[in-house]
Amino acid sequence: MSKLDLAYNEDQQSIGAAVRRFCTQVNSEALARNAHQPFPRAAWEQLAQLGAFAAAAPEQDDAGGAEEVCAICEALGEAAFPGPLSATYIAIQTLPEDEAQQVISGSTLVALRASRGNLLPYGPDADIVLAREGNTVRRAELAAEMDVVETLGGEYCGRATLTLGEPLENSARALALGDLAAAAYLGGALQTLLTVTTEHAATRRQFGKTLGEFQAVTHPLADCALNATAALLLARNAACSFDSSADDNATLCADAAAALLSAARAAREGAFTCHQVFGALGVTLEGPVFHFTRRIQQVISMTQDNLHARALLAELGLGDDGHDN
Amino acid sequence: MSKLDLAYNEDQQSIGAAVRRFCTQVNSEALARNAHQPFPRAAWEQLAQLGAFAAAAPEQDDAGGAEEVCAICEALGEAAFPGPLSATYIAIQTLPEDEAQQVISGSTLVALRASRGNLLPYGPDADIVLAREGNTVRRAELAAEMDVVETLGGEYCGRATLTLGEPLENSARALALGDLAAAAYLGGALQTLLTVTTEHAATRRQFGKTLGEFQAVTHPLADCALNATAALLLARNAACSFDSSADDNATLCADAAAALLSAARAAREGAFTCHQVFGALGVTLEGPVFHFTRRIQQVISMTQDNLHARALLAELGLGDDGHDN
Amino acid sequence: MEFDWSQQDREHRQEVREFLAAELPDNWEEMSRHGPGGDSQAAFSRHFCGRLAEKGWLTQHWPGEYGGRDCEPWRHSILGEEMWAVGEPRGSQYMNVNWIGPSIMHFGTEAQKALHLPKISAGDVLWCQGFSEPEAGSDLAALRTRAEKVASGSDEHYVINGSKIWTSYCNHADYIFLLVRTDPDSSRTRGISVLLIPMDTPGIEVREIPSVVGERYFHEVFFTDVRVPCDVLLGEEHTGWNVVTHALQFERVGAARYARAALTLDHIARVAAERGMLDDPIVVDRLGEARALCEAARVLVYKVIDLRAKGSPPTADTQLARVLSTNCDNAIGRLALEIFGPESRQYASYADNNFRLAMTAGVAVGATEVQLNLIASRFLELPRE
Amino acid sequence: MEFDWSQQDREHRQEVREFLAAELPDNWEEMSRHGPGGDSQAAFSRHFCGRLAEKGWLTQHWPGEYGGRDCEPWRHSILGEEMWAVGEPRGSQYMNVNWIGPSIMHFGTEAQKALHLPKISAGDVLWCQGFSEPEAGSDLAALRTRAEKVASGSDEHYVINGSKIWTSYCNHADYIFLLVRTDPDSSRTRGISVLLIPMDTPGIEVREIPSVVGERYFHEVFFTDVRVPCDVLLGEEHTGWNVVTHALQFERVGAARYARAALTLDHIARVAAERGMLDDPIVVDRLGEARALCEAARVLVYKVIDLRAKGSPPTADTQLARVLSTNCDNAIGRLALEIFGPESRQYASYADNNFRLAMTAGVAVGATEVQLNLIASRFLELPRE
Repeated sequence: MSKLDLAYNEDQQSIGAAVRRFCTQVNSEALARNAHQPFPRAAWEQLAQLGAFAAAAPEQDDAGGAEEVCAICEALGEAAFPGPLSATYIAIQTLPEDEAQQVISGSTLVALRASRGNLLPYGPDADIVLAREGNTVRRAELAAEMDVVETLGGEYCGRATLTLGEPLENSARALALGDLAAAAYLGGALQTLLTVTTEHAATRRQFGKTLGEFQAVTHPLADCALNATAALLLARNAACSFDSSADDNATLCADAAAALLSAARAAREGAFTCHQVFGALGVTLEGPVFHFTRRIQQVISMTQDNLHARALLAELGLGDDGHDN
Repeated sequence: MSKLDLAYNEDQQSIGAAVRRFCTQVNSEALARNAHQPFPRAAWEQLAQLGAFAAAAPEQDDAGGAEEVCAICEALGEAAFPGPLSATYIAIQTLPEDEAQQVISGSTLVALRASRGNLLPYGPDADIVLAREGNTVRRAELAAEMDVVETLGGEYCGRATLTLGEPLENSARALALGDLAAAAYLGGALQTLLTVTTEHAATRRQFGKTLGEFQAVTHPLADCALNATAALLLARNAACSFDSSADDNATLCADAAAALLSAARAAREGAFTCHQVFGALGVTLEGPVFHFTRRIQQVISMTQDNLHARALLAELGLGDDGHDN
Repeated sequence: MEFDWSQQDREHRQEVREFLAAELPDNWEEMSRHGPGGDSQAAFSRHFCGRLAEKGWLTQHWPGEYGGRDCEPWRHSILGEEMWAVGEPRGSQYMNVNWIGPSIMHFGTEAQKALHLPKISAGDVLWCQGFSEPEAGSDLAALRTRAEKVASGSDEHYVINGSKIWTSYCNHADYIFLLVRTDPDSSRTRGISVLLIPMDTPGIEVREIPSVVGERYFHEVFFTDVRVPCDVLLGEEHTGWNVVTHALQFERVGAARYARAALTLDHIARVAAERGMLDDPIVVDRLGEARALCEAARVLVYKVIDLRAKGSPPTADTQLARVLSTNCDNAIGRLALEIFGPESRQYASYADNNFRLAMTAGVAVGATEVQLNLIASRFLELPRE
Repeated sequence: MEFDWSQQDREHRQEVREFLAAELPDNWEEMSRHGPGGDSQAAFSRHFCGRLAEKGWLTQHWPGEYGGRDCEPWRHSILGEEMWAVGEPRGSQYMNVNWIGPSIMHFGTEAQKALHLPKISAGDVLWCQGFSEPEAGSDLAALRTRAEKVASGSDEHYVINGSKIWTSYCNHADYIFLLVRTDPDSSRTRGISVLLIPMDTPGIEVREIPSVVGERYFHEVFFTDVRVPCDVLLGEEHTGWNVVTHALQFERVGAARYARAALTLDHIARVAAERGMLDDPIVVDRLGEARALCEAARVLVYKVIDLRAKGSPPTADTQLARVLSTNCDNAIGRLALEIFGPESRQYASYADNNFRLAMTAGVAVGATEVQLNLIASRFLELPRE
């Protein structure tokens, strides 16, 4: 009998619930709203103590694996909790065990440079810098001092010229984990955004009706719902691939790529839809959605490259998969 | 006092009206529906006798110029009249006078290969074959016999390997004329499609209302209307540029490119919208819109390349404009 | 969370593929270019489904008492994916096994079950569905075709008058699953019934509507004083809306369109690779996006099958899956044009599929809008308009 | 058909550019990063508009009798394009010259004209518009702010209570163009009036709403027993809907947003070129598409100005232009993210504009939906919902 069941099991539900409680306790909403402030290391270490990063420890019997990572990131996304999540999971999978342990404990913070550009989200606070190049991850040293950069929307980044080291072990598999974590995070964030927006649409009246009675509002929201649902399922699907395969096979990379591409598209279009519904209220700093859409923009912006599409074609045996890039 | 007025003058209105009468007389609807049949040369020659092609004769005092071409193509598009319109105008601008006269008279039919691929719309009936390469036009000889190809949707084409000659004079300017002619044609076709669809939406009832009371129908139609209007204005704007400049300057090429890109996008999205509204009726052979959308697809498919975008950047002095391609 | 096919299911997929390789004739691509309703494919389907029945696969997901093998829905979905991927050699009989048979099992009398289910299980009967009407497209509940109960002596008959449109497969069909209004004073969803009627009943006339979607795809069916015995009624009289709602829950994800779409996309990608186009990042991007969309549709459909396998009542996930499958068709239909430019009109014509997808994307739309309304009201719980 | 600027108009554009080069301070980019409502820009606008007035350009399209030069609309549109392209150094005074002044000319009493028009012409008065309310966003006609006529002795006053929201520029404004309900028993578009009120009237309180759109962009304005003489009424009492409809016809194309969008796009294209990205066909495609969209917006706005120059009554073209301008903003807002990836968040931040465009695209939307409804009913003549 086949098991094609993407519901979380009890353990996964339980860590998800723990993360949700944690987010409430540390007031993740305030953290997300203050994204221009220095990084909240205390909260990050608390999150680590919950086991949020240990889930990804390779070759550890009690690690929950990618499925647990997926449940954790979905919950963090729902709360727009800030921090270099994908970078952290990638580091845990690629760094030597002693360093990985520091990352797992939350005491070492990792910044990852995407495959394009030179920006490092949370870079000024980072202890370790990694860089993605095609489908490899490399350790990076600062060739010059890091500039603190205030990015659009107010989240802060570093910018630095990097000297790259050798590719790290297990890179492709680690990147797949990072991608599915980002996909789950985006899916979670979009779910909250959608819930908030749907409530607004159901109650706000204009032209003698609630907004939720206008097809110009409901159809985009319905699209958002189905895209968010599919993105989350694809993230879970990629997590199953990760946990059931020992190596960085083409299917794993393609599954992670499908999840991330779907989540990024869903979140991009969904954020736009929700801003449409909220109008001016959406761009007020104290309003109900801006701290979510800003987080979404940051995560999406790190995914803008050709690599995911290439991974999907590589599974068909077509093109190259970016290894040689 | 500036003249920024894109209304047709009396002469232009008058040739447009003549073309519309002609299209009714020759039953252009039937011609468009039978696009898989051999080319209707008799109707083509009649169109030539109306002066539809003479408008583009270079250095001729009584030629109406690009503005008249624009009015003619808009009217032909409204009727989905088939035939290699852009190819014809391009040939008239680039071929030596004696050959151009044959084209103007309608007795010589021209097929143009687009910048990509190897298909020649109306190729099997053509007397002269030209090929677009970047921003140049070249005369082409068949390197092997032409295959007759039934393309998707039923319009027929030729396919042949071509041997290309030297670039022809006045290429860039001729291509700008061809592009604005295609833009006007697409704009005209879209106008008719929109009119037919709007009438349907205003009368067809579902779920106790007319379709035209659902925002899911009206908003896409309104988008279609504004895109079609803008595309037609841009085609006219490009025509003004053509008529007021003697050479193939960057502004002319950019104006023609803006018109074609806008018209292609408007027509692609608009055709989709209209099919949405018509449902199954839209894909019946005897139905009200399929012969239009098929023509639109053919014209659009010839424009799918990077050249127009490059022309727009070239006007800013950025990138190359495709001349060296 | 587990997401993998069992060893037996993998083996079944492999068996099905080998079976297809052996059974499909050499000219299958040509034979199937007009889709499941085409003449040659309809004829072939009687032979092919008979062979599937011999293998025990045609209705393997049905209960044993009705000629099935009590397999779980996953097993049947494998068959569906493989069938759609090659262009559905079951012809219109995919409807029989997906929802017509199950509806008869659920609502039928013993006599109806005895009459219809063995034929369906044997793979030698063609059905069509008579739902849409000229004045009721996606708005099914507006239907007007009338079945009047008329007494003649001690006997009662239905006399049917009206017409159906956009009916697929009916030129070859033996039976029609027909939606009629039995209560003339009713409106909308009340007073509707389902009748199971032989297509050779006098007074039924079929007229093809030529279309770009393939030969024999659309028809009008006219009913003029068609007289049928009352025992063709499926379920309770006037409650046909329940029957059809039940049936459509199955129909809506029964056809593995995403499998077909994904295969078409793979074909396009292969052509692009052959032509050296994968150096162009635009082409790579567009193909990757479309493939992610196919995966999204697949995983949503799987969720629905999972719910069904677990015996869950229907949820709005069915609508999500349906809309995303349509989006997928649309995207792939546009893709060929975008990446091949002029050439798309010839060489992307893999079994004529792209163009049909591109030009007919809108067909499903009435439907798509209805689905979006349902998602808004059921899934998001927004007020109904 | 003629489509070219006259020699004089070209010269005027050149003069304006030279003027801007001379007048804008070195730190103008910094000064203007919060948009026309920012503190420094508001202060600068009083100086700058004074200089424009000295040149005779500020209200050159107004009739001579009101301090203008009877120039045609084209001349004024050149000024608008050049101003928007650099970030609108007129600050909020662009509203004064585009529609507040013209509304006073059209509907005002002689006393009102004498009071307001010279100040506007001189470039030394700031206005804001009090339209939206918490319960009436795009649905202006739902407004509730109440102005009650109260007699005190032989005198009559209005007493205003209520609040406005999303009001731009009002922290620096001298006057507010205020929409109120004067007939308490009226609903929708009837019983509304326009009052022209000094912002320093007791009982008016302004509170800023912090936003990402720039400093001092959004405010709430509260009116508590605000007492004003009846001569602040513009036009007939209870017919304010006519006044505002007239005013918005001007407002809707008055701001040359497409000029700003096009300049932002040019900047993005230049950055892309500097970074060698124009070898990437995706980047080229996206830039080309966006540029075509700007051209489309421009030509639609020109059509509206052409109609105005010819004295045509307002047509639905105004709505077409407005929606396309918004689409243009949206497209460019998304573009930077798409082509620069992570870097977009910093180096595409040309005067903070992209991000604002990207994140605030939705702001105009209530408006966009209203515009699309108007296009459907007026331009396509579809039935109203």
